[in-house]
Amino acid sequence: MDLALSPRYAAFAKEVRAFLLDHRSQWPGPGASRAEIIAWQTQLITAGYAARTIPAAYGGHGAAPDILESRLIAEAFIDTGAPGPLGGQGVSMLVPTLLEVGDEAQKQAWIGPTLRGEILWCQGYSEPGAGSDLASLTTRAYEDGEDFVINGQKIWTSTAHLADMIFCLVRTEPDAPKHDGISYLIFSMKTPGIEVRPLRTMTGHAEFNEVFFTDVRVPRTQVVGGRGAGWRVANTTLKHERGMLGDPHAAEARLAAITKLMREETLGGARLIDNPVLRDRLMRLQGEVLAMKANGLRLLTLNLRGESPGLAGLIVKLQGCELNHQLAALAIDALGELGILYHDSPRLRADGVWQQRYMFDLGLIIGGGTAQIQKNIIAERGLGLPREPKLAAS
Amino acid sequence: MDLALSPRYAAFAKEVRAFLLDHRSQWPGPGASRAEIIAWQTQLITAGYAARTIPAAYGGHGAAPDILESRLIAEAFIDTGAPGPLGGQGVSMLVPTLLEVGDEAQKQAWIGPTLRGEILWCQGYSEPGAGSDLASLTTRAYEDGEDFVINGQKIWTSTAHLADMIFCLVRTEPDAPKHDGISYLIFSMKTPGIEVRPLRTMTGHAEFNEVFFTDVRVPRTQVVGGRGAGWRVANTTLKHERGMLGDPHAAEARLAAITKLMREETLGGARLIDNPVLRDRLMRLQGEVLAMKANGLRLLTLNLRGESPGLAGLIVKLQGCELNHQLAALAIDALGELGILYHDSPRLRADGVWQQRYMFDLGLIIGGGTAQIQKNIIAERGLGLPREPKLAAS
Amino acid sequence: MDFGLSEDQRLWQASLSAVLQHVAPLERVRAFAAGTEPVARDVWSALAEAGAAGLLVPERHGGLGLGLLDAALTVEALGGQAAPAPALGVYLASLALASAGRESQQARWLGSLASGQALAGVGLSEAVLGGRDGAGVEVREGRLSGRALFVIDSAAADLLIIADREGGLHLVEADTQGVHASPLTTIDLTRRWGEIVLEGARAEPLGPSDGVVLSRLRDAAWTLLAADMLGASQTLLDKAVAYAKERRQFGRVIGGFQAVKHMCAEMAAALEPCRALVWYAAYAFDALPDEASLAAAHAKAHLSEVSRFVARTATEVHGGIGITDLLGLHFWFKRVGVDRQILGGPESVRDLAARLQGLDDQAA
Amino acid sequence: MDFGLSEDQRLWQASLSAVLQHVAPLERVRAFAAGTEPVARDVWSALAEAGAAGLLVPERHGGLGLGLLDAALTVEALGGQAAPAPALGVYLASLALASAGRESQQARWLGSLASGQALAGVGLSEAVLGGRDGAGVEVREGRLSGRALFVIDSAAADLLIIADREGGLHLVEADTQGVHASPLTTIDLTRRWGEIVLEGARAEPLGPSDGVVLSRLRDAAWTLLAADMLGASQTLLDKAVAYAKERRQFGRVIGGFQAVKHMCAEMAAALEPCRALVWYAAYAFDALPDEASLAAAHAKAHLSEVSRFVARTATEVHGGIGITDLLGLHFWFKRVGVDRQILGGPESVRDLAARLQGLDDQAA
Repeated sequence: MDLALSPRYAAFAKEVRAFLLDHRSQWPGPGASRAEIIAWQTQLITAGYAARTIPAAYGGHGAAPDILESRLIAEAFIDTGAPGPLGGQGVSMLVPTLLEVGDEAQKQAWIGPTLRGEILWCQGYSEPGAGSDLASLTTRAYEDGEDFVINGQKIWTSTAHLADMIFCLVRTEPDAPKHDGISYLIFSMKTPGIEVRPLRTMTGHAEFNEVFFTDVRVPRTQVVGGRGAGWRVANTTLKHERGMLGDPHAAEARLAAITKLMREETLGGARLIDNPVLRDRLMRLQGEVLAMKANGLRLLTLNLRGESPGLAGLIVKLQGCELNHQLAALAIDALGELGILYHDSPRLRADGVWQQRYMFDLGLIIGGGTAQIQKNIIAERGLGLPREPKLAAS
Repeated sequence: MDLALSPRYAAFAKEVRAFLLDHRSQWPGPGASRAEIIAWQTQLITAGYAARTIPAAYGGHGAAPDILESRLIAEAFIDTGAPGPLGGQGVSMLVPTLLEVGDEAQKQAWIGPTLRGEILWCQGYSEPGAGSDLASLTTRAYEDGEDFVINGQKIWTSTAHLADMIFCLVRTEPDAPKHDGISYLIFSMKTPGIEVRPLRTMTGHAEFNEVFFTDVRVPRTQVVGGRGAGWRVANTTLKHERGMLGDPHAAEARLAAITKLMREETLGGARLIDNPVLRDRLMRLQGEVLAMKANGLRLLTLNLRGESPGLAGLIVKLQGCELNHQLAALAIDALGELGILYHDSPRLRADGVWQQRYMFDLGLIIGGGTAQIQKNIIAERGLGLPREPKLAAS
Repeated sequence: MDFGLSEDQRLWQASLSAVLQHVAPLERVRAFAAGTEPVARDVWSALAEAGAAGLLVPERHGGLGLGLLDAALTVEALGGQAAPAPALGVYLASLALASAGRESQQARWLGSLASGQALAGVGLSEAVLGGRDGAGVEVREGRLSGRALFVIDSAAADLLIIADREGGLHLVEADTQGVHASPLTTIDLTRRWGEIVLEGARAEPLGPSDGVVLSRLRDAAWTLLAADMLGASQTLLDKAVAYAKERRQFGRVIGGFQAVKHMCAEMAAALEPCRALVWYAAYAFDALPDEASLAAAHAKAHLSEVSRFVARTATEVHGGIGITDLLGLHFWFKRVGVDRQILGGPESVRDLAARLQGLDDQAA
Repeated sequence: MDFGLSEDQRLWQASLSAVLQHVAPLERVRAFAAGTEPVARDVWSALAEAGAAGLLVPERHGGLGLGLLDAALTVEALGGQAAPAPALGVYLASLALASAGRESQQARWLGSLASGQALAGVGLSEAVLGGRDGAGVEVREGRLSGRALFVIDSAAADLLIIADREGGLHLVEADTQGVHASPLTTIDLTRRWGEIVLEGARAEPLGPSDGVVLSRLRDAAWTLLAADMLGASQTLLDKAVAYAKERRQFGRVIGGFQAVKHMCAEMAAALEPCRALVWYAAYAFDALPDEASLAAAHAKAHLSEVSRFVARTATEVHGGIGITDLLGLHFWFKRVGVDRQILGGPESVRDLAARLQGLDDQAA
């Protein structure tokens, strides 16, 4: 066990930091134009700090995969405060999927522009009647000449109002068993017949959308991974999504922010941190953050060694989301009456971010596999307990 | 809403207290003989403070049922410290069962001596393979002439080593559906072929026993409620048992004892009560105790009014047992290192009662319907959610 | 000995429920939350007509002269409907005036509070919890100066009951010179909270300045906030159970999954004793003076904990739809979120509960 | 950058596990718990032969000169087996002697600790937590007087490491005049704790009396207690999962009921990050001096909370049989119960963690 970096990696980490700091003038700020964002992303790809391991032929940097390099790059962005490489569902979910199961024409057409930020994507998976039970989706696509014609509704499509394109699960074989009748389609959000309605949540913001399809025509060539293979294709990408939630860096940053808040705010003349009951909760959460951070280091090492992460990986989403939620809860409780202010209220602290997170995090606990589904996964895959039993026909 | 007593009941309460205090010289102490205990119990029955509503013909006092009178009697025993009327599974479970489904000869033979304490009973329900799923019990009784011949094993028979008699569930119809093949038998613990083995638990004490039956012969007339009707008969009594656990008086007494402990004990010169984190836990539990106490008053009133207790009754076992366990946990934590001492250790506080309760209460959470079974009951009977589904044959 | 609601109280609950379903359905709640009305006059008028406004006003002043339990049942119903109604301010002001007001003060205000025409704001926060952001009110020569935060129902108030830093209470007319009110917007848009700036505003003292009236108002406020949480939590549980019976996934209603069943059972098990606790606190306020403050504190703190658990769990039972605006579940979620913090989160209130019993370190 | 066990460490775990299964099966644990042996000589000899006794003793004194992580892995295995072994005392004494002992002290003791011949008791309780029942040790003219409670592994100790009230450490030979040892019996009968009465007993100071050695020993003890809880909790979880796969009720294995599945999943989710936390604390002890105390405190406090949850839940999964002596599950239940309280329950340790970061009120 050794948390120190070897000289080669230490030099690499230094090099990334230096590059980012040297190019500070090109960092796109909050109001940056799309052109500026694309320019910065293109720079990052060239330097190898974005799309690092994606083949150059498809617009990536083409380096060999190296998990530790990737981690050092990510840390350099966090430490320097440089705007990170473009994320989003196109980069994180569609690109890996195309690399794995797309045909050559699809790879050529979509990966490069997606990586550079020229095309923004949204994901059309969930439906009002198909959440945890995604395979029961009912958005239909019937064949008509060279096209599929799509009718139905998607929900939780977070960037639908901004996206150029969508990757979408539709039922093309209504008579097949439910997992076999699904296809994975990609098409433009400008196709006639698509309506996007913002879906407002309890935070007061529309973080998601509903997307309605009425006779939307999509060429049959736009299927990825083969007709009827959509369930398998989607599971390739869902795997990627589950790894994204529960980053211990975020929890560490929250903990630091709450500690600062509790040192600075007072009630009745006493600092909040001097309230022993609140301080004990802070310490308890610090212990959990430290545990998740150490677990993250362990996972990184398992990855580096090519060993299976096992339970240490399966529990990250459940524990990480809950921890973030508990951190927000402590911040609200420490703020006391101020912890309920919201919107543009006078005396609002930290722009209401804790109130917003407390609510939004509940969505994260539910989304991407509810806590109950996560527990099923841990029990079945991690502990080998029986799968949910088949029910008798009733 | 009025917690005051009407003049009639206030007078009654006073009368009970006066009787108990006037007879202080006859209270059986810790080392009392069985004869003294029976004498006191007989006095109580005569006065109407034990077996109050059981017909005089069967050895009871024969008063009309009055829930508030019963409550006032119970409180008078607690307040005066007088030794309570005999409890145990004979009085609390067998007697109500016989009254409901026993035949006249059985009532005449068993109720009176049981009430007076002349016969002690134990309960033979659970088996190693039949706990939550009690109906799957396998202790067999086959017919042989005028007798049943019993073979099998019971567990959790708490007073088996002291009991004169047992009421016991056995399978008399092995081919009937599992709920229909059971009979409720009563017989002497001195019958040849019965072996009682103490069952030691984590507390270090043998609070329970295992009982083994080898060719135990019991006359067929000893069936209560009809052959094959044992499941229905047993459910009559289980109903009584579930009401017994989770008494808020016990929780109140525990809370007071912990508060006293925390005021008296010190660590590093400071009183434990001055530790704000422990004090906050104490206050939190005080709130829960108060809620359960108020819920108890509500239940009493619902009973008095003849209304259905509904959820307020269904949740008592789950919440009450958990609350008691949490109270013990706080006591242990407040004691710190002293909270792990046990057995006859020097420096042991309160005879180790908190350590013992912390462990024993876990048994109560599990026993008499595990917490999981309780939640099923609350969800199904209280909230109308679906019953556990039938499984497909696998 | 009877610890349950009277026939009158049950009838009152039923008629209140009918009124609320008619006058404050979810669409009305939504409209109020989305708009800028300082008060939902229509809702309060309907409630006042039914008798809700004058519950705590003595009969000789045109009210019903009932007890805090009746007010708690009413607030419970309001919480259950997430109704926009300025009941807390009216009830607390009625109590303050009835118990500590001079005859002239009572004559001036109680009748119009009972009829629903007058509304009241009540500011106790700094006196109960301590001040922040320089807030707190001082008395100089009978005039008030300073700042009161989180004043209950201040948005459309005609009179204000304000506690000073020493615990004395004051009656201030809202349109008096030197009184400036501005809104504090919270997550819960079904009710309005405000900040009152006082600049030498004319005020009348309300009762002696020994803190007794303040304690009574605090106890009543804690109990009523607990009642609001009780009603809102019961609705959250009811909605979760109803949804679990209806929503299908994997070929069955989700209420058939043991995990969902147990989430519902845990909510019910935690919430059901809360009903009796709120009753007890309200009853104690009027009938058991020695226990009243402690019971109120525990009702407030315990309901805060249970409601947070219920709000979160009910949302989880709903899955994704629970966090959207579509079903409006969040109105109740936020309602209990605000009730929890106003006049002290559970940690603060439990600390006060310990002090009430002499269990704090100072009492060593 | 590598945060995982080395090949050597994995081999060590495997051989340790083999030794323990052979020398300390459940029957041996039962026999030790039921009897009055001060120490299970057979168990410790076998472990010493495998190299466990000298893990922290420098090579020049006949040990292996390894780090706290190796000791933590060993203690984890002992906890996993509920093994009766006086490892904590030996490891803490080895650390104290190796880091702060004079050459002569090292020469006298380290070799026999490493060979398993000598055993050590360590008393830090009053210096870390404060005293009670008049306990606490004073130094006068180089001699110790007073009383140390909850001395680790004192029952068969040859040497004692005792902290005085000021935080200085002392080496006392157990058979010196003025040293009286008596047992303190805890719920956990697989290990022995004691009370040492000192009446002007001759002692040698161990390192400077500035509290630095005490802090190091405390950090090591917290980490090793956390490792013991990790091992014991993992066994509790494993046993619960195995039982859930085997026990049938209502015609199916109980592990098929979602409630039971989720109880197991919750245990695993809580426990799995604890493994990395214990590794981190042990690694930090040797490699990250700035983080060591905080990591040790959190390992101790967090494992205490998680272990209580796991112990309770694993017992519940077992149903009634879990509370009996039949399966012996209670040995692990009690083991974590004791580890939790020794040298500070989680509340105390978190309070110290806050102080370590200057977050206490004194630092305002």
